[in-house]
Parts: sequence; C-alpha cells; structure tokens
Amino acid sequence: ARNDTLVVVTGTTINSLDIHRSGTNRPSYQVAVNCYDRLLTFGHKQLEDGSFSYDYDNLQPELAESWDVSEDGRTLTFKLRDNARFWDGKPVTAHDVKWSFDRAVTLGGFPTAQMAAGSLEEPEQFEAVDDKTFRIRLPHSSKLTLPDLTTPVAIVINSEVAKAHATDQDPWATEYLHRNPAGSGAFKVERWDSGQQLVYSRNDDWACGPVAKIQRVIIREIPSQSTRRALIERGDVHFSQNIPAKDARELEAAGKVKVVSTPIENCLHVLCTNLNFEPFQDKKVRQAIAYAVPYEAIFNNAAYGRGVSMWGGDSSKPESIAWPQPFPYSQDLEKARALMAESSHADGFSVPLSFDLGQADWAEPTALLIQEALGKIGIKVSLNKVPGANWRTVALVEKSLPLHLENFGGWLNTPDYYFYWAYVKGNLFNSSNYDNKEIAGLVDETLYMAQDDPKYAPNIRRMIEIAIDDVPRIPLYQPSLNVAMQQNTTGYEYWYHRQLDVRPLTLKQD
Amino acid sequence: MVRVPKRLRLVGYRLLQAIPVLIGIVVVSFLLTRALPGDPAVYFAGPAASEESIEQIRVSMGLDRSLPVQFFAYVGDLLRGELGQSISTGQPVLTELTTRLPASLELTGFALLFSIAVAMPLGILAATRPNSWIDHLCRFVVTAGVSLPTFFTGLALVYLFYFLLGWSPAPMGRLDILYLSPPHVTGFYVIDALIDGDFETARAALAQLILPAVTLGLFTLAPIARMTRAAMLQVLEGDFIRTARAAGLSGHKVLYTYALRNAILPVITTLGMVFSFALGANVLVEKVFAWPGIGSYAVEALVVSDYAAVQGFVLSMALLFVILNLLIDVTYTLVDPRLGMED
Amino acid sequence: MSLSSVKNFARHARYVMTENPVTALAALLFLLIVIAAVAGPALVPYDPMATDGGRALQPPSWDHWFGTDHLGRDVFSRVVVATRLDLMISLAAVAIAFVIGSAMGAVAGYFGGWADRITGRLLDTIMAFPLFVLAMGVVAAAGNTIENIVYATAIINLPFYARMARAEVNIRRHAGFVQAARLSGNGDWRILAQHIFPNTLPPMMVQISLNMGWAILNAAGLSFIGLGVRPPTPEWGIMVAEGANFIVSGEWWLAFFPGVALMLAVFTFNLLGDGLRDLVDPQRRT
Amino acid sequence: MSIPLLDIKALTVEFGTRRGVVDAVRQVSVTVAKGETVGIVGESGSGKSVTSYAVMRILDRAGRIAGGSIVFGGINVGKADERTMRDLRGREMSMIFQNPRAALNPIRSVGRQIEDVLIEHSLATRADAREKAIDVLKAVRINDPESRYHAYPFELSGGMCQRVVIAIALACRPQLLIADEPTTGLDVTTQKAVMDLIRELTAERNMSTLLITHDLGLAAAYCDRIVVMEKGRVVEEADTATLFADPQHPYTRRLLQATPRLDSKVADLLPEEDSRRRTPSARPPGEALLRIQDLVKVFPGKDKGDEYRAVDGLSFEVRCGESLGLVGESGCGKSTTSSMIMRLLDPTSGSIQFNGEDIGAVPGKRFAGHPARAGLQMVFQDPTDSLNPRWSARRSISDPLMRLGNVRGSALRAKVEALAEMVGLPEHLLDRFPHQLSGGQKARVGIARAIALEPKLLILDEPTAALDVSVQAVVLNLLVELRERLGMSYLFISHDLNVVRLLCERVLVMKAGRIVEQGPAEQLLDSPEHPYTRELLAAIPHPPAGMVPSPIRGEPQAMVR
Ligand SMILES: Nc1ncnc2c1ncn2[C@@H]1O[C@H](COP(=O)(O)OP(=O)(O)OP(=O)(O)O)[C@@H](O)[C@H]1O
Ligand SMILES: Nc1ncnc2c1ncn2[C@@H]1O[C@H](COP(=O)(O)OP(=O)(O)OP(=O)(O)O)[C@@H](O)[C@H]1O
Ligand SMILES: [Mg+2]
Ligand SMILES: [Mg+2]
Repeated sequence: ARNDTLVVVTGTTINSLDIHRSGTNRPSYQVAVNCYDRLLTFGHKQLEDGSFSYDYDNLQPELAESWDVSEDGRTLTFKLRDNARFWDGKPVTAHDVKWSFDRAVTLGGFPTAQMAAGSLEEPEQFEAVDDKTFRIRLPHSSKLTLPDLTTPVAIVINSEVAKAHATDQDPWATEYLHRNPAGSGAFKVERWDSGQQLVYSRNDDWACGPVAKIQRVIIREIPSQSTRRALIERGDVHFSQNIPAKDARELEAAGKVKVVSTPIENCLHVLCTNLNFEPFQDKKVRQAIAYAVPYEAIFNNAAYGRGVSMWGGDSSKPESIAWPQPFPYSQDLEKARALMAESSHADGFSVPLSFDLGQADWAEPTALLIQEALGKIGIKVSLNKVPGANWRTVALVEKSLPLHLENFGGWLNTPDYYFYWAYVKGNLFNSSNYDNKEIAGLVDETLYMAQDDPKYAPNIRRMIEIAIDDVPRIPLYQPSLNVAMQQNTTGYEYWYHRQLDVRPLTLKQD
Repeated sequence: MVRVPKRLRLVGYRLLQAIPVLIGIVVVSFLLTRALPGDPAVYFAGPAASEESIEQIRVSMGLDRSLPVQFFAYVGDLLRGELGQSISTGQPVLTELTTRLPASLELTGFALLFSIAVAMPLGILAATRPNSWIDHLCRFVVTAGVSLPTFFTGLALVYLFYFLLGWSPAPMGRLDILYLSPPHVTGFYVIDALIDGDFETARAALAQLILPAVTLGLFTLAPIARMTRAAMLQVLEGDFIRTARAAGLSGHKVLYTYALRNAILPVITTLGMVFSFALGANVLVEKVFAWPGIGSYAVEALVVSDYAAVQGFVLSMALLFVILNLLIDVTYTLVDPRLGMED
Repeated sequence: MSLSSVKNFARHARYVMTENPVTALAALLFLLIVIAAVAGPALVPYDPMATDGGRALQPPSWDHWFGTDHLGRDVFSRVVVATRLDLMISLAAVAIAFVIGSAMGAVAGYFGGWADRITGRLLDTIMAFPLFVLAMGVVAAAGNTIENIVYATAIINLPFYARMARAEVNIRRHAGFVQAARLSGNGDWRILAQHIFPNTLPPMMVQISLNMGWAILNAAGLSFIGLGVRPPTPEWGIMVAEGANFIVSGEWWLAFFPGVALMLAVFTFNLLGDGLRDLVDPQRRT
Repeated sequence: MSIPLLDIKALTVEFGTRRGVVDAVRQVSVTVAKGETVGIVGESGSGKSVTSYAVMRILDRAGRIAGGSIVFGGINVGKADERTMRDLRGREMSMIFQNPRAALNPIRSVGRQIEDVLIEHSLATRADAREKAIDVLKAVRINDPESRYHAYPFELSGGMCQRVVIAIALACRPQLLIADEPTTGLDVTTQKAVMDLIRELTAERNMSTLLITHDLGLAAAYCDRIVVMEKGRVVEEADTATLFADPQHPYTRRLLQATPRLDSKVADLLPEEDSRRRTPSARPPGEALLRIQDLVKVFPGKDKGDEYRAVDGLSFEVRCGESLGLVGESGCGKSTTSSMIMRLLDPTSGSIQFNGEDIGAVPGKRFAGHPARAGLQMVFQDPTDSLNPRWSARRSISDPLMRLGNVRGSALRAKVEALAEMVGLPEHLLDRFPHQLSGGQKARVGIARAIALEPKLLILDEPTAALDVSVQAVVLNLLVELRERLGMSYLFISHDLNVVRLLCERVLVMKAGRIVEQGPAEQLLDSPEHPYTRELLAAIPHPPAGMVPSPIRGEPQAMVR
C-alpha cells in the first residue's frame, strides 16, 4: 500500500552498494547507513527549532551491547548483542567485525583514511576474542576512536557471505558486495536500477533498534533540481533530500511542505586563498580580502539566509572553543583598501576565482558577489567553474587554485579535527597550502586529547586565534543541510554524514 | 536476377565504408577522453584518499602507462568485447548501455514519430499551397519549435502540464513509482508491456513518454517539415505529376502515391540526420525528465572523466549511426528501384 | 565592384525584401539585433554586472522591465548586452565551419578519388558522434572558454557544409560552363574557386542561417550542463539555462526574457535564410 | 463538318505573376472534329501548351481561364466541376508530353502506372488490372509486354518510355489525344516510329488528335489541319496542304522559310531583305588542321567486362577553312569525340594531331596552359548549361580573353563589345545574367566566347538543337559569316542532316562509335550508300518541298529584344 512506502528524491546517482569500494561516491554512503550496522551509534537530541539531530555527546550501542575502555584508553572491548543476526539468519559475530574492519583498513582510499582518523590503521589492532567479544588496541588513546566507529565506514559485513564470493584477485569481495549488500541493518536492498532508483525493504528482524515503521523506501534519482522541487511541491514524493537553500526558504514560506534546515556541524563555506600564489603570501592581502567580502549579501543571496553567519565576530581573541565560530571580519571596504595599500600589492592584481561546478547553486552567486567586491579594492577576479572530477584533482590534490570556494566539513565534530584536515600542511582539505608550524604543533597536541583535558581549551583558542589573524581561509557562513518532506512524513533526524537515515522515518496515516 | 546482388553489394559496400569510420571513432573517442581534464584515479580514490592510494589506483587502472600502451590495451579489450567498468555508476559499461540505450531509443523514436506525424502533413500542406498564408504559418510554427533550447521547452512543459495543470504524470523517468517495469524483452517499456499484455503499464509508460517526446519532437519539426516541403514542391513540379493528373488520377492518388513517395527519399535522408541530431539533443531532455537514457549517462560520465563510459557511449552511438545509415540505404533501395542500377 | 553593380545589388535587395514579407520582417529583426549588438552597452539603463542583494528576484516592473535576477542584476540590461557576444559566437562559429567545411567539401566534390574518400570518412566519423555530445566533449576537454565553445560549435557544424559543398560541387563539375571555363584556359583550382564554388552559395546560405541559430542553442545547451560561457558574462544561453531552474519556483522572467531574445534571434536567422539565398542568387535578379 | 468534338472559342488564359497578370493565350479559337488530327505550331512561348492545359484544365495554380469557352463533347470544360473533369481526363481525353522519361513516375513500375489509370476509371478491377495493362502495352507494340510490365522507367529507352506514356494516355480509349511535342528529345528514327504509332492507333480507333509541335515538318507529315500561333494568338489556320502552298500570315511564312528543307540554302532560311543572310563561299580546302587517328574511348563500367566503347577507332581529318559535319543518332559518340578533341577528356588510345602536334598526348588536366589551347574552341549544345549562372554575359565573354589572351582593362571592354557586335548581341545585354537572356541570345554569348580568341578550329556540338527554327536560321547565318571573317574551320556536330548540309562541305556519319560513311555533303545526302545513312534521312519529316512562297513581305522579325 502507498502508506508504508516512502518515496524519496535525490539529485545524485548512487554508484555502489559498498562503501569500502574505491570509487564509491558520497550519495552511496546511505546504503551503509541504512542497510548495515556499526558497533556504536549516537543518540539524538532536539534542536532549538524543534527538529531532531544526532547527538555527538551521546554515544549509544548499536551492534555492541556494551563496551569497555581500558584505563590507559588504548584497549577497547566490545560485547556484541546476542540476538543480532544478518539477513541470512547467521548471527553477527566478532569475526565478522574483525573481517569488516580489516577490510576497511586494508582496501585503501577513503575507508582507510576515515578509519585512520580514529587511529584504526592495521588489522593487527583488531581481535575477535570470542564470538561475541571484540577488541581494539590503539597505539595511543584518542577521543576520536569511539565516534569514528559510528561513521558509515565502520560497518559490519556478513563475512561468510562475502568470503564465499571472494576470489584471489578480489579477496575482499568488492565485486560482490558492490552489487549485493550483506548486512544486518534495518533495511535490505530490494532492487537497484543504476541511475534510476534504489529500493529498500524493511528487515523485520532488526535487532539493533526498533523495527522501522515503513515497509519500503524508494530512492529516486532526479537530476534536475527544478523537477525535484516540482515533485515535492506537487506531493508526488514524500521526501526531498538536500534541497537548495532558495527552495528551502520558498517552500517553507509557502507552508505546504515541511522544511528542515540544520546547520551542518563542523562545516564551513570558505573563500580560500592559496599561499603558493604570490600575492596571497602577504597576510595584509588576505585580511584585505576578508574585509572586502560582502558577507551579508552572500548570506542572503547565495545561502538565502539558511545557515549560520560566520562574520562580525566580537574579537580577534576567541573566548569559546566552539567551532565553527564567527570570525571578527565584516565588509569594510575602507579598511580593506587601507590594508591593500599597505600590502605588497598596493596596485592590485588579477586572479581567477574557482569553484566546483557541482556546488554551483551556492558557489556561483557567492563567487559573483566576491568578484564584484574584490573589484572595488583593485583585485580583478575572473570566474572559473571547474567540473566535478577535475575539482578534486586541481583543488585538493594538486592544490593549484589561487583563489577558490571550499566547503569542507568534518564528520567528527571537534575543532582540532577540522584544523587537522584544513590547516595542516599537506592534508587533503588544506587547499590553501597553508603552513604554520604553531598550528601544526597545536593540532598534533590536541587531536587525540580528551576534550576535558585542561590543556585542550587554551590550545584550541590559540589555534582559532591564528586562523583568524592569518586568514588563509575566510569563512563565509556555516551552511545548512536542507530537506523538504510532506506533512505526513515524520521522524527525520539530521546526521553529520548528511545522508538520509530512513530508519526512524514514519508516515502518518491520512 | 541482376538486381538483388547489386543491391546486396551496395549494402556490403556500405558496411565496408563503416570500417574506417569505426576505427576513426575508436581513436577519436580514446584521444578525447584522455584530453579530458581531471584525473579519474583521484576521483576514483574518493574523498580523503592519500597520495599513495591514488597512485595505487592509477596503477590498477592502467593509467600510469604511456598513451599508446593504454590505447592498445583498450583496443585489445574492445576486441574481446570488453568495454570496461564505469567509475561513475559502478556498473560495467556494457550493462549500462544495454539498459539505457533502449530508453533513449524509445524516447527518440517516439519523438520522431511525433515529429513526423506533425511535420510531414505540415510540409505537404505548405507545398501544395506555396507562398500562401498557410505556408508562412507552417514555416513560422516549425521554426518556433527549433528556436528554443530543448531544456527550456522541457522545463516549461513540465511546469505547465505537470506542475500547474497536473495533466501529465510526474516527470520521474520511464515509469511512475506505482508500476513495475515490464519483463525485459526489447527494452522498450511500451512494447514490452504490450507483449506482456499489461495495458495498464503500457499506458503509464506511454504517459511518461509524452512530455519528453514532445519536447524533443518540437525541436526536430523544422528540418523534417522543411525538407518535406522542398521535396514535395520539386516533385509536384515534375512532368509525371502532370501526366498523372492528365490521366485523371484523383488528387489523393496523385499527392500520396505519386508525389509523396517520390518526395520521401530526401525526407528519409533528413530523418537519418535528425535522428542522430535528436540523440544528441536527448542529453538535455533526459536530464530534465530524469530519463535513464544513454545521453544523461554520457553527460555525467564526461563531467567526471569516466573514460570507459564515455568511450562505450561513443562507440555504441557510432554503431547506431552505422546501422542507421544502413537502414536508410535499405529503405532507399526499397523505395527507389533506380538505386544501384546507375551511377 | 563598380557603383552601378552596388546600385544593382541594392535594388535587388529591396526587391527580395518586398517580394517576401517574411524576409522583410527577418531583415528588420536582424537590424534590431545588430543595433543591440553594436550599441547595446551604451543603451541599457543599468550596469549588467552590478549586483544588488536588496532587489534580487524582482518581477518585471517600470524600473526593471524584465525584472531582476537572483543577484539583483537587471535582466533587461543583461539581455541587451548579451546580444553582442551571442552574435559573435554564432557568426564566428558559422564562419569557421563554413570556410573550412565548404573548402573541404568543394575539393572532395571536385577532385573526387582519394581526397573525396578521406574527407568522406572523416565527416562520417564526426557525424557518428551525436553532435551535441561531441561539442560537450571538446569543451570539456579544452576548457569552457568562449573560443572553445566557438570551435566546438564549428566542428559539429562543419560536416553539414562539407557535405553540402561536396554535393553541390559534384553536380556541377561536369556542367557545360565548367567545360567552357576549361576551354578558356582556367586551371582546376581557378575553376573550382571562381566558377563552381560561387554557384553553391545559395543553398549554403540557408544552411548558414540555420546554423547561426543552432550555434546559440548549442551554447545554451552547454551552459545548461555547466560547460557554457563563464559567469558573470551575460549570454542568452547561460541566462536561460540558469533561469530555467527558477521556472518552477515562479520566477519565470529569468528564463523567459533571454529565452525570447534567443528565440527571436534563432527565428530571425532561420527566416533570414531564404532571403539570404535569394540575395546571393543571381537567378532571382530581374 | 459535323459538330466538333472539341470546340475552343475565344479562349483567354491569364497567369497571375509577380509582375502582374500575363495573358498567355488570347482569344484563341480552335476546333477539332471527330477523327481529325489538328496541329498547333508556333515558336516557344507562343501559348501552345497553355492552350492544351486549359483544355485538360490542368493549368498551374497561377493560371486561370479568363475568357472564352471550351466545349468538349457537349461538356463545358471551363465550368465543369472537378469530379466531372477527373472522369473526363484520361477517359475521354488524354495527353502525352515531351520528355517521356520525366513524364513517368520514376519509382513505380510502368505496369502499375497503367493499372492506376484503368482502376481509377473503373475499367479494371484489382483482379484483372494486370491482364488489361498488359493488353494495353501490347497495343502500343511493346515487345515482351509481360516482362516490361515490371520494368521501371529508367530501365526503358526514351522511345519505349514514350510508348508507355502513349499506353497510359490511350488505356481508357479516349476520344481525344493531345500530344504536346511528343517527340522532342527523341532522335529522328525514334521520332518517326512514335509518330507512326500514334497515327496508326488514333486512326484505328477513330480518335481525334491535337498535335502540338514547333516542327513544321512534323506537323505537315501528320496533320490534317494546322493552326499557327504567335504570342498567344492564332495567326493562321488552314488545311495542311493549303497552308504550305499558300501561307497568308507573314509569321507563318517566316516560320516556313526558316525550316530547313532538302533543297534550301542557309541564306534561304532568312527573309530576303534580312541583312544577316549569308551565302557560304566555296573555298579550296587547305592542308590538314586536325588529324584524328584510331581514336578510342572506353568508359569503364562498374564491373570488369561492363566497359563501354563509346568511340571505337575513329580516324578523320579537318582541313584548314573546312566545315566538317558529324552526324549520327543520339549516343553514337559524337560528344565524346568532341570532348576528346577539345582535350576535356583523355582518349583511351589513338592520336589527335592539331597543327601537326600530337595534343592527344598532353593530359587534359594540364592542357589549360598549353599553347594550342586558344586555337581549339567549342560552342556547346545547351546554351543555358554552358554559361555560368552567376556571371554576366560580359564576364563570360571576357573569361578566355583574360585567361589566355591577357587582355585587361579598357582593351578588354572594347574587345568584348566588338565581339558582341560581331555576334549581333546588343551592348546593353552584356550586363545581364544568363537567366535574363533568351535562348538565342545565350547562344550568341556562347559563340562570342568561343570565337574571342579567334581559334583555328571551332567545334559546334549541336549548337542549335535547343533553339527555335527562326533563331536557328539566324545563328546558322551568323556562323557562316564568322567563318568567312575569321577563317576558322568548323567541326559541326548534329543529328539533323538537313542542318549539317546547310553548313558543311563534308559529312561523316557515325554509328556506335564508328564512321559508317563519309563524303561531300551534297553527294552523301543525295545518294547515301550506307543503309544507316538512308534510314537517318528517311526519318526526317520534311515540309512539302517546292512550296516556298515568293518573297516574304513584312518586317523582319527582330530576334533581339
Ligand atoms: N505558370 C505560368 N506562370 C506565368 N506565365 C506562364 C506560366 N506558364 C506559362 N506561362 C506563359 O505563357 C506563355 C505560353 O507558354 P506555353 O508553355 O504555352 O508556350 P509553348 O508554346 O508551349 O512553348 P514551348 O514550345 O516552349 O513549349 C509563355 O510566355 C509563358 O511565359
Ligand atoms: N562519363 C561517361 N561514362 C560512361 N559512359 C559514358 C560517359 N559519357 C558518355 N558515355 C556513353 O557514351 C556514349 C556516347 O555518348 P555521347 O555523349 O558522345 O553521345 P552523343 O552522340 O553526343 O549523343 P547525343 O546526340 O545524345 O548528344 C553514350 O552511350 C553514353 O552513355
Ligand atoms: Mg510547350
Ligand atoms: Mg551529345
């Protein structure tokens, strides 16, 4: 019946059912979320606007019934649920967990990198003590390890099924799992028509939480954004994931459908200057730009007011360690011109401003506004749209874009985690080529440090202070994840991985 | 006695002619993909991949080898019928092509049917009344069709017929969510559903087809109508039309059996061109209507430098083109007895 | 050209116009487009690039005849200013395609043999690509600059001219006047260039006008998939492409006005074709 | 005479054109009685075809019967509705056209085309249509009608096609047959066969025939009565014998005179007072200018063994100052021969010696720069086709002067104007484009261009075939004059022996790429030896000889507008 089938539209294509496989794209992570279980998960909390979000501070068991951290924090022991079974009826064992984790740290690429963020790097760290006991040994204790176990990469796969389909060339059964998930999660994949749709059907025997209310979920891929809007507005679909800010504002105003906008934790839309590019080596130039950016206009015309403003902060010495937090810049062309005049490029210069084609909905208006504003302080900006594939290469790998718009957001919600990726020389999202010994040292020190360590807060404050003063990355605003749903659709929860977790969703009978 | 082998030879000659074209296509598509910016290894490695894992993937994809080596490897794969795996969709290119090509063909075919059904009568009407206001009106109408970008027409039609009026089903691809796709026989949903005896699904599939097909069809009206008009005008001036009229044949017979059949040849040529043209325009229409066709696939593949997918797409298109030309030739020989008999 | 022949031509042009009202209309529209292209930036009420967040997405009004876009830029000004670029793109693309394509086709058609076979296969190869996809590929590979868009458009139009030129030259290569030219001591190249080729112009004119329209549409299509002209340059195609996303949310003017401009231009070029043919066709002179 | 079958009274037909209304036919009255054959003659554009279209009511959309009446078998054709007309057409009256190949639907088998007519007029059902169609084919004496039934027009020769057209026209046994130049484009022997067939069939069935032609000889041979039209009007109407014996209207006389006859001289073709009359003076032939030896041209076919020997071992010579005629039926290789001599086509073997030099050895491609180029020129068969449509007459004539003569600027202007004057082309026409010139004028431009470099040898490939007789008369006289003035030699190609005789001292008769007979013109034509020559001669329809009236009165018709 229609009432227990939920129809979701997305604009992106799911290209694999296996998150560990290299080449699997971001939209495919939802399969890991919905069809597999992890050892741990987060609880949820209600936000000020009444919507629900996962709660970073509230770790909850998923496959693990309980867990135990050793005194030195370097041994983690998990007890698995007795009743947890894979879809084929086989009980979930510690061997499956070990096999799955081994797989994640061995296959390379993204899963390995993400596991490493939690200091999970080698198979030797994982041990299946017995069928129901699983142990992790860490080289050092880390506050990131447990949260990292909630990420979509830390899933537990039915190792027997997988091994049955493994071959010599493909010992980790990537070919098989790519098309055939083998999990214990709340939903199974009923069919997958590549480029068209993905259909989930409920796993009635799910052990790690309340069985889902919805029988089937159809994820339809609709590339045209306006078609997606028309569909949700006409009521032909229940849920539209990740809608543009403009639609969010307008749909909310129209009131026919529910719109939920959640600021994305640990995520910033930033204007990055590349320090390999000569003019940007001058801090004055970077600050001048930070004072020239029309934050307000960008927030209104590119973000349509969705998200959190990140300019006009009170002081250049941060008081809190909250991340992200507003930088003390706001548009002040006088100041900007003055700074330019003092800088080594008083006569201005020309620079291309690049952005990712796939992000054009916010990046393009933003870039246009920045182009215009920088023109006023003598920086001639030309715009450069970079197609998706190319973007990663030039922006993040080669790091060769002089001036560009970037939108990194860390899954693990701590400032040091963000700084690790975005401010430390050589790391992927440091597309500014920013190199600051002090920040690097501070990150090193704080990355694994517990947040209640007394040294933690001052270090973080110092980090932020440097970032404010040096501004290699100029924060524009903290974006929101916007979704729209029909009035009868409830139970939506925001997750840091920005995938739709269909497990708690319900459809009210009407 | 002489005729059949001569025509057969004509077809054979055509096939031979296709060989250099196919070779050309293979080379061009290979070079084109390698010229694309972006590094598939980087893309493939996914977010947060390290330098060495990218390098590892590059090696495993064979991208570290020199271009000629890559080319020969590619040709070798091709000869083994191996089209490779698409990195953007994670499916073997061959699978993608076999599921998506029918979708595109169904759409294009339907669009052309629509276009022919509208453009040919308009062309004939215009040709029988040259320079009258009807003629001008026809010209105006068909030109208007080709004056707007397809994606604009498509979105405008969606807005009007789906969003405002609600007459058209949701533009969500080939079939509404309520229906299951019919068992695969030809890959054309309407036909498959009919074969299955499932008229309800056939109707639903047809309903999904209408808007995109009209969008695409509008774009192809002009060349067909223009060619029909020109060819009809020329034929109608012919002496044999006068003979037929003088022999007292009815206007209908003169117009259709005598004039139109003669005028149809250049129209068929145009149709062939329009078909390949429409397959290109498909790219945009498919995007608007979430049509899981080969065109939208190609766009995505191109944007992410998905070599195998782009090459597979181009190759299948080239084959289609060759087949299409053969079909046209065969139609020609069926319609025109003179063919192959003189030079 | 002597004065009298200029006069003759003018008279002929007038005759062509008056004889076909549609051509006259097209000529008028073309004039309008040319004026907008030449004087556009001087005529418009606003700076086409100036953003103003305060007046974003305003519907058409007295102040903003065509409304404003999502950055508060005046759509009317942008539409008018875009004329020059669009005209340039289509003219350049068609000119390149015409010159190279018809030269290739003419040589193939005249000399036949290997030249013909090689060009034939080359053209088949180009034609075997769905044309728009080829354009996409070229632009994606070479980068989305205006020049590359022009080249891509030229490449996909080239086969049309080449085939047409080939066919038209081929039917004339044994014509009486060609033989006569040979008797008059003309070599092959001169015969091709002076005698045969000019005679192929009338049908080519129709193709030219059709392609000029297509060139703009092509650029628009490229913009739609993000490979078009770079922002913030006003260009009809990209304006329609961007505006198209606003249709469903009710901001119809964003796509509508540039769409109408585009349509009008394509329309003008299309309709102008027959007139152009008549203009270059001496058979129509009386 | 009883009530005529067809009675046209004061017929006026108008055409609405861009430049106002054109009266194509004015006040024309013609009657055709049962069983009678009436000829309508007149020059191109005189309204013959339009009259016949009006009778069938198949005028173009622009045309309209503006006055008068056409009554056929008691039915007023001008007023009848379309249904009635459809029944009438094909069934009661039918029509055949010139260029039979084009008159048939190219992609429908001839049998089907006949069936279409039979079925349309309910004279056959689908079941027996085929049988009846074959009967019809038999009636027009097509041999092996069963297999011809399946043939497409392109598989039949011109004469055969015309038989099929006649078969279609006569399938329903109509009472009136209108034949609009039924034999133009066919060669003389085929013409005779077709005309004889029409005469036989119509006589057999007691049908009436309206024969439209510009060939007085043809009309004389086949018609009972002749109507002469000029500029849309009937100027004279009489029994055939009367008309030829005593033409009344000056136009008729001029027409009669311009038609070459067995005994006419080239000057006789023009009225006596016409200043352009010329008489060729007999000159002693000089030494050989052009010597052809064993000339062979083989066209490769699609397959091996398919090859075609268009010219098969030709040897002859043209002496200085001589005019040599080359005759033969269509397709016998005349044009191929001339192309080879002109070095437009490379011979397969054999030699072409011009002025003692073997120019046949120089490849045609490179002959453009050869010193002998200017000495060899040609006037083409089709004046329209041989002029570049984008070039004005002046430019066309200038071309050889600029390329080979190196004449530029005002010298060029003067030279072109002198040439125009020489060929009788008024100066104001020099700036016109070909389509703005009449056939005769175009022919003159072609001649002016050919003689611009004062060539030693001029090949004339049927230069008058596309022209009206009166224009032909002027052109022939012009050619005589030019030869005298410039001392050229002519190789005159034609299939019309009468014309050849007017101009040439010596004649070669060609058949299938070989020469079958040659000799002095008079002798060869008076006492032909080869049967083929005799056949050619017999096929030419002649107006009754010796009836040329005394000097024509009235003003000479201006050929040049
Ligand atoms: N469709 C038409 N529109 C305008 N004028 C026409 C049309 N058809 C014929 N005419 C005019 O009518 C006149 C008579 O033409 P018609 O075809 O009857 O001549 P004809 O005697 O048959 O000549 P020919 O020997 O060349 O066939 C010509 O001057 C021609 O210009
Ligand atoms: N290029 C060619 N290839 C093959 N066959 C040809 C070619 N040109 C001419 N022929 C053939 O050669 C033969 C002689 O042709 P040609 O044109 O010399 O005849 P003709 O005597 O001039 O006839 P007409 O009186 O009809 O002009 C014809 O049967 C023709 O079909
Ligand atoms: Mg006529
Ligand atoms: Mg000839």
